[in-house]
Amino acid sequence: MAPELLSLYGPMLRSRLFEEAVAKLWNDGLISGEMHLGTGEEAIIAGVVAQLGESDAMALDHRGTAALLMRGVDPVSILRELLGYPDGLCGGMGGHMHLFSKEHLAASSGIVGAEGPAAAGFALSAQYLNSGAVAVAFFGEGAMNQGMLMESLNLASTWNLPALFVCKNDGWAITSRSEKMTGGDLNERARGLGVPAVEFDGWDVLEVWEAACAAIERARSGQGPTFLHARCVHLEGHFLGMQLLRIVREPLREMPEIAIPLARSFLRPGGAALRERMAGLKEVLAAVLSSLRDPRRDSAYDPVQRARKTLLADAARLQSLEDRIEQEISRVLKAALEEARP
Amino acid sequence: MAPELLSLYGPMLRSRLFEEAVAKLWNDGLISGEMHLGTGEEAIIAGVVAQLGESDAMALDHRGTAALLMRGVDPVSILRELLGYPDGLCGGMGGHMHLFSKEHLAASSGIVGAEGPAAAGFALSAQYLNSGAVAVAFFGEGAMNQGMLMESLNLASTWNLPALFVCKNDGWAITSRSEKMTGGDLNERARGLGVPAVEFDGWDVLEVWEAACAAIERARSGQGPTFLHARCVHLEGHFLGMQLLRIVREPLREMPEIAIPLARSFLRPGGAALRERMAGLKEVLAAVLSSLRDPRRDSAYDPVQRARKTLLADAARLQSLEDRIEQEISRVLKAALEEARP
Amino acid sequence: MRTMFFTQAVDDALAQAMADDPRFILFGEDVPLLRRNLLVRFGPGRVRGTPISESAFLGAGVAAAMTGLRPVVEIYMVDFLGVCMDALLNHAAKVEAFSGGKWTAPVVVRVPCGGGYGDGGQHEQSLWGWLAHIPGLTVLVPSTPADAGGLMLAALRHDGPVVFLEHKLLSEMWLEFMGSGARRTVQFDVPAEGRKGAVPRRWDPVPIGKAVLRRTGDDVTIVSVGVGVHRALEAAQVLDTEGISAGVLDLRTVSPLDIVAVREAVARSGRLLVVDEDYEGFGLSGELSAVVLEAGISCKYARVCTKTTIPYARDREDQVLPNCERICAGIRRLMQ
Amino acid sequence: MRTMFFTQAVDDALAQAMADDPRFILFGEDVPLLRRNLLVRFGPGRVRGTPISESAFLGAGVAAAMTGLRPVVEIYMVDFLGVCMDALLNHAAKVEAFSGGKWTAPVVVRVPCGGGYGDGGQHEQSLWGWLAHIPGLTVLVPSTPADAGGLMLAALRHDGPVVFLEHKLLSEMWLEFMGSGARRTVQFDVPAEGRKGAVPRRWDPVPIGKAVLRRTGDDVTIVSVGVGVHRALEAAQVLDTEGISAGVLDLRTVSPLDIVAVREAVARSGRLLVVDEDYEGFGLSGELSAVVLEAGISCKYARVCTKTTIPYARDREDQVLPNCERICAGIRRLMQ
Ligand SMILES: Cc1ncc(C[n+]2csc(CCOP(=O)(O)OP(=O)(O)O)c2C)c(N)n1
Ligand SMILES: Cc1ncc(C[n+]2csc(CCOP(=O)(O)OP(=O)(O)O)c2C)c(N)n1
Ligand SMILES: [Mg+2]
Ligand SMILES: [Mg+2]
Repeated sequence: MAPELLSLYGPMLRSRLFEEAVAKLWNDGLISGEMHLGTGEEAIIAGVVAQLGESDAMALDHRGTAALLMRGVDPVSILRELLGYPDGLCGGMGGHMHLFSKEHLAASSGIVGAEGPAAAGFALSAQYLNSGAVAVAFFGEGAMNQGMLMESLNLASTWNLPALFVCKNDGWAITSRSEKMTGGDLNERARGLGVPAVEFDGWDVLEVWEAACAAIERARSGQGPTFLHARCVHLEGHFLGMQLLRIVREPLREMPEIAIPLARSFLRPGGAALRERMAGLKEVLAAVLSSLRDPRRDSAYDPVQRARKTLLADAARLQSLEDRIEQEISRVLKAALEEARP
Repeated sequence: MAPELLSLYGPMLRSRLFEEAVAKLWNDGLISGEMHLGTGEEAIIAGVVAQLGESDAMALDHRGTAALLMRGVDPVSILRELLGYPDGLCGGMGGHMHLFSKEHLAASSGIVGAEGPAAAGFALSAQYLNSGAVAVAFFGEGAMNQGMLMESLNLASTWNLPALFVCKNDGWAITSRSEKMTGGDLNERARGLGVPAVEFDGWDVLEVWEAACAAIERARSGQGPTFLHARCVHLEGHFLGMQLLRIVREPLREMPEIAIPLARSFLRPGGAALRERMAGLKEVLAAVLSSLRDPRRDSAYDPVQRARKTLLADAARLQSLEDRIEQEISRVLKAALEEARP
Repeated sequence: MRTMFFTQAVDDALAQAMADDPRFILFGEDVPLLRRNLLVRFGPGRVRGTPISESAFLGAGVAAAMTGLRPVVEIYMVDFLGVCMDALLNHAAKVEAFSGGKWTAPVVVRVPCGGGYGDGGQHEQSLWGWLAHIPGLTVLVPSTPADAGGLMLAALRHDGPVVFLEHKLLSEMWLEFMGSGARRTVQFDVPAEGRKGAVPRRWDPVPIGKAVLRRTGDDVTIVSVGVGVHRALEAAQVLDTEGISAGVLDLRTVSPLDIVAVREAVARSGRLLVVDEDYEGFGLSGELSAVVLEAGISCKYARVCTKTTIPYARDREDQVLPNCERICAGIRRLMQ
Repeated sequence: MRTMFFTQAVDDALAQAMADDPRFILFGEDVPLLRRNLLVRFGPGRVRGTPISESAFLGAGVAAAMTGLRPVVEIYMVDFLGVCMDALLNHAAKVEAFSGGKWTAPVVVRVPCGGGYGDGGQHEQSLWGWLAHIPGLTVLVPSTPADAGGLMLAALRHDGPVVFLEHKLLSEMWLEFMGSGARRTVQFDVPAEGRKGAVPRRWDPVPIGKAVLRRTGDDVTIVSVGVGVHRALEAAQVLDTEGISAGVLDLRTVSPLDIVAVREAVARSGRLLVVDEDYEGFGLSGELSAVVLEAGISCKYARVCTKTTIPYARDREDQVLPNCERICAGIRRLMQ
């Protein structure tokens, strides 16, 4: 039976606020390197992770923060890891894309598709040690074109492993529209690898919960892996500072920097005929335009806003939860920043 | 329109006799390393290769000899390559699994699945250079679990490449039954990668020809790749000297060598409970038994025998063709061996 | 003389070659957007996006190179070659040998490498020595915009597979993309001469396999590539004030090595210090010592390399990657 | 004392460990048939076949090792690691560092390597130096049955990823499988002491990172691994008749190197000859020279390695792989 919406809303909001704090620290230059937020996919993570227990394992991609938080990893230690402190989750050795918590059986990888083999291995341990546990892989739809992920679906199927392959389909792989780069249908692909597929809206946390519940039940009872295909929208685009989103958000500032060399190159002698050049230009513009048209700011696709709308029916309870979470996150932020770097 | 059966029988018989000569040389110790024959898959190769022209390219696996022969590569130079002579096809540098002929745009690889990327690249050249040419990949059903091959189907689909992916499904990958190692259905898998799939009997050369004709037509006219899925039986098993086949053929000589250590290990203290041990034993026996039951000696699955049966209707014509081919192969053998190693 | 940024120079040389010869095509993940200036000039037929399928499209690049095209294949980071090494190890590098010298695969693999901007150990490796271990691969690591453009042109004309490594710390483009993300709040230790510099009006190839002496010096020869060259120059200047005269040899090509230049310089100075951002063991630093010893040259030797997985924390990263202090300390020890 | 063949010894040590500890499991392509003697003793749960999906099952082995199992993953040949290097390069080798030392991946990758039986250049590589370049990987290359079993046991007990390389020319099993195919008509130059030898009644681990001096000698130190050790011993005997006294150091472990043993031996003899079946450049032979030079030991140095893609033709293969004559010639030059 599905839990109360509020109990799933809490972790989502908590993750959202946490990641917004991360974004701020990143923008302030306190966090280095790339930063891929999971804002927009919280419902997918929450709907699955809420059902995981002690011996269940997770293989995470470059957006692993939400899953770690929801699984119970100490938020201060995550933040201090991102800040590069020696007492961070990984002693400052891992960082954003390489977050590991042995205690929670959670491992990240910045290599697209590597979640597949990892989840298969975790599931093998569960199967062999007969723990009734499951392993979950979280990855994007772009990763479904990476051979090792496809291989892993097949391996999980032939070994009948207790694994969930959760595809968070936001339609984008950095600047590429995944539909242009993907032949056939991903559900059919999963089935062609021997893994049953279920597709659903990833912005509706209860829908996610239901789908995950059935898949976890299947896995725990020895019936093998499931491919969970969830649509979602990444509110912050691929990563922070992403040029395509900057153009959309600050066209006047960003456009000239791009447009001038583009125009110059377009006009440069030597090269293709005009038709070809126009086709190239169209491709660039299409990417910018589809970023513009992207439903990123439509709150219907924001899992946190969406759940909140329903929960407004009991505004008082909602308020008290939100207050509590906000306070927690600001405490976390303070704790992470306050103690001087050891 | 399909050609006369006799014109396809010729190349098949020629290849068969050539490979039988190779087997003899290998058994005599004149050819080193592993030796994977293509005996039993001649109809698949013939039905496709008969329709290839000058700018068409082939990506071959560890059984590339038949395709090279049928494509017109000098048989003496192939034999001298296998013998390791400096004037062999590749100067003695490549050998059985690494046969290359630039002139015929034919490249082999001993890496399972590597035919996929190779065919995609050849097809890209064809597409870009606008030659109307096609690229063909030949590989086994076991290779369909290798990530790079699956990736290549998807790439060919998204780039709409003029490629044929020809899967020669003999049901075996060395000592493993591929059905046990493969989840789902390969045709569905190909479709899930955006490539239409056609399945047919690979021992019937006319059936192969028809399927290939449609696929080649599709490719040449810019309609993209096709997955051709052909069932076949490898008459000599995985490679020459293969233990499973030796057991089947000479059980009295081979069984003791295997059975004694097996029994000893089965009885050894320490290890699994009897039930588990029995399950292990069953698995070993199943492999041996399914080798025994393998339809290898049923001539219905032998494409050469099969075509011959039909052709017997005009025995005189058949005889003269066979005589001619036999003479050619014995000339080839003589020429390859006669001139002293330079 | 024009001046250009590092990646701008590479793209400019590439554009020159593409304008001259229609066989050059370009593909990789996000290439249409990342190389949009080439896309709008040469069209979508020649500048293509790919799925996240490195094994398929790198392998396809090798095969396309065997059949008349001259592909430039982009891989996002050298670290990701792990998923598709087969295409380099067993195919690109071996076609020529396997075919008895009759067939080659003139593919250029263009790939960012290197650290110093806090992206963590799976995203900042160098791996040039690792690649150079494989016979049949040419491995280029330019350290200035002029060399970057010139070596790209040489790579494009080379009749075999070339891995062209672009250090992210030198690349205005990659550093913005993966490091700063347009933030003004972060700073990296970017070598100015590496980032931007004078380039010729029209590109000529910089010869493959030729090192260049960036600084003469009698007491010790520092040999390096990429960002390491600039760290070495910085160290040489510091040491100058201590009366130590250090020469800096920029290999530019890791494979094939300019053995003659290395031996000559070391024979003269009698001291060799290798600065290598790639991993220390079984790589470039060892190879250089072998090359010197094989010639019967006796010298004092030390190396400043990356010994472990690269830490994420910026301060520790700066200690693990070769830096000016470690180089100076190494040389002072050699001088004792 | 029992005597055993090389692979028999490895399997025997493995069986001992499996009987003692249920966490050891075994998988790879065709493993049920190839390790049938283990299958019928330990059952199909612990001895599993896999699809031809090296990336998936090697990666799975790494992850399973992180969650309580001790997997032994078999890859058919070291050459095929090209398709799945990511699992070693970016995962197995880095888990410990990334987790701040809190998590390790004790997986053993068991993989045949090496040439000398005419299987061609994509099937006879050694690549131990290539693997050793990656910090975090342990690389073992035994040269005798006793070491093979003992090192396998050490690998199984090691708390991190280990690549265990089994030279096909020493392996009775692989040589039959890939080389002779049960033919009596072919012969290979198989070192007798490597193929079969005395082994202990019960296996004890042979320590990782400890070389062993196979032969003492004053004039020159030959350092090698695997089949190279036997070639070196053969050469040492030949040289003996010429009055040259050559010692032979068998590294057994390529990474971590037994630096102390190497330095000690070379400091004494003043001459180092490396015999390495792996590729010459940017590998073991270079690393050994660096290790010696770093210690300030001056020596004469030469190497006999594989310089190019390995030819298929048996006679040319025997020239390209290190052989007795090349070693002798190298040493004679060093003695001048
Ligand atoms: C093997 C590999 N190739 C390329 C990359 C670079 N890269 C990082 S994220 C990404 C896009 C992933 O898209 P998707 O799987 O849809 O996940 P999303 O970012 O949309 O959540 C790419 C190409 C990588 N990290 N690893
Ligand atoms: C990447 C890789 N993994 C494993 C092997 C070893 N190997 C050679 S042939 C083969 C079986 C191939 O089976 P299939 O694709 O069905 O082709 P078949 O031999 O049946 O024609 C295997 C596993 C290899 N050559 N390359
Ligand atoms: Mg996506
Ligand atoms: Mg098969």
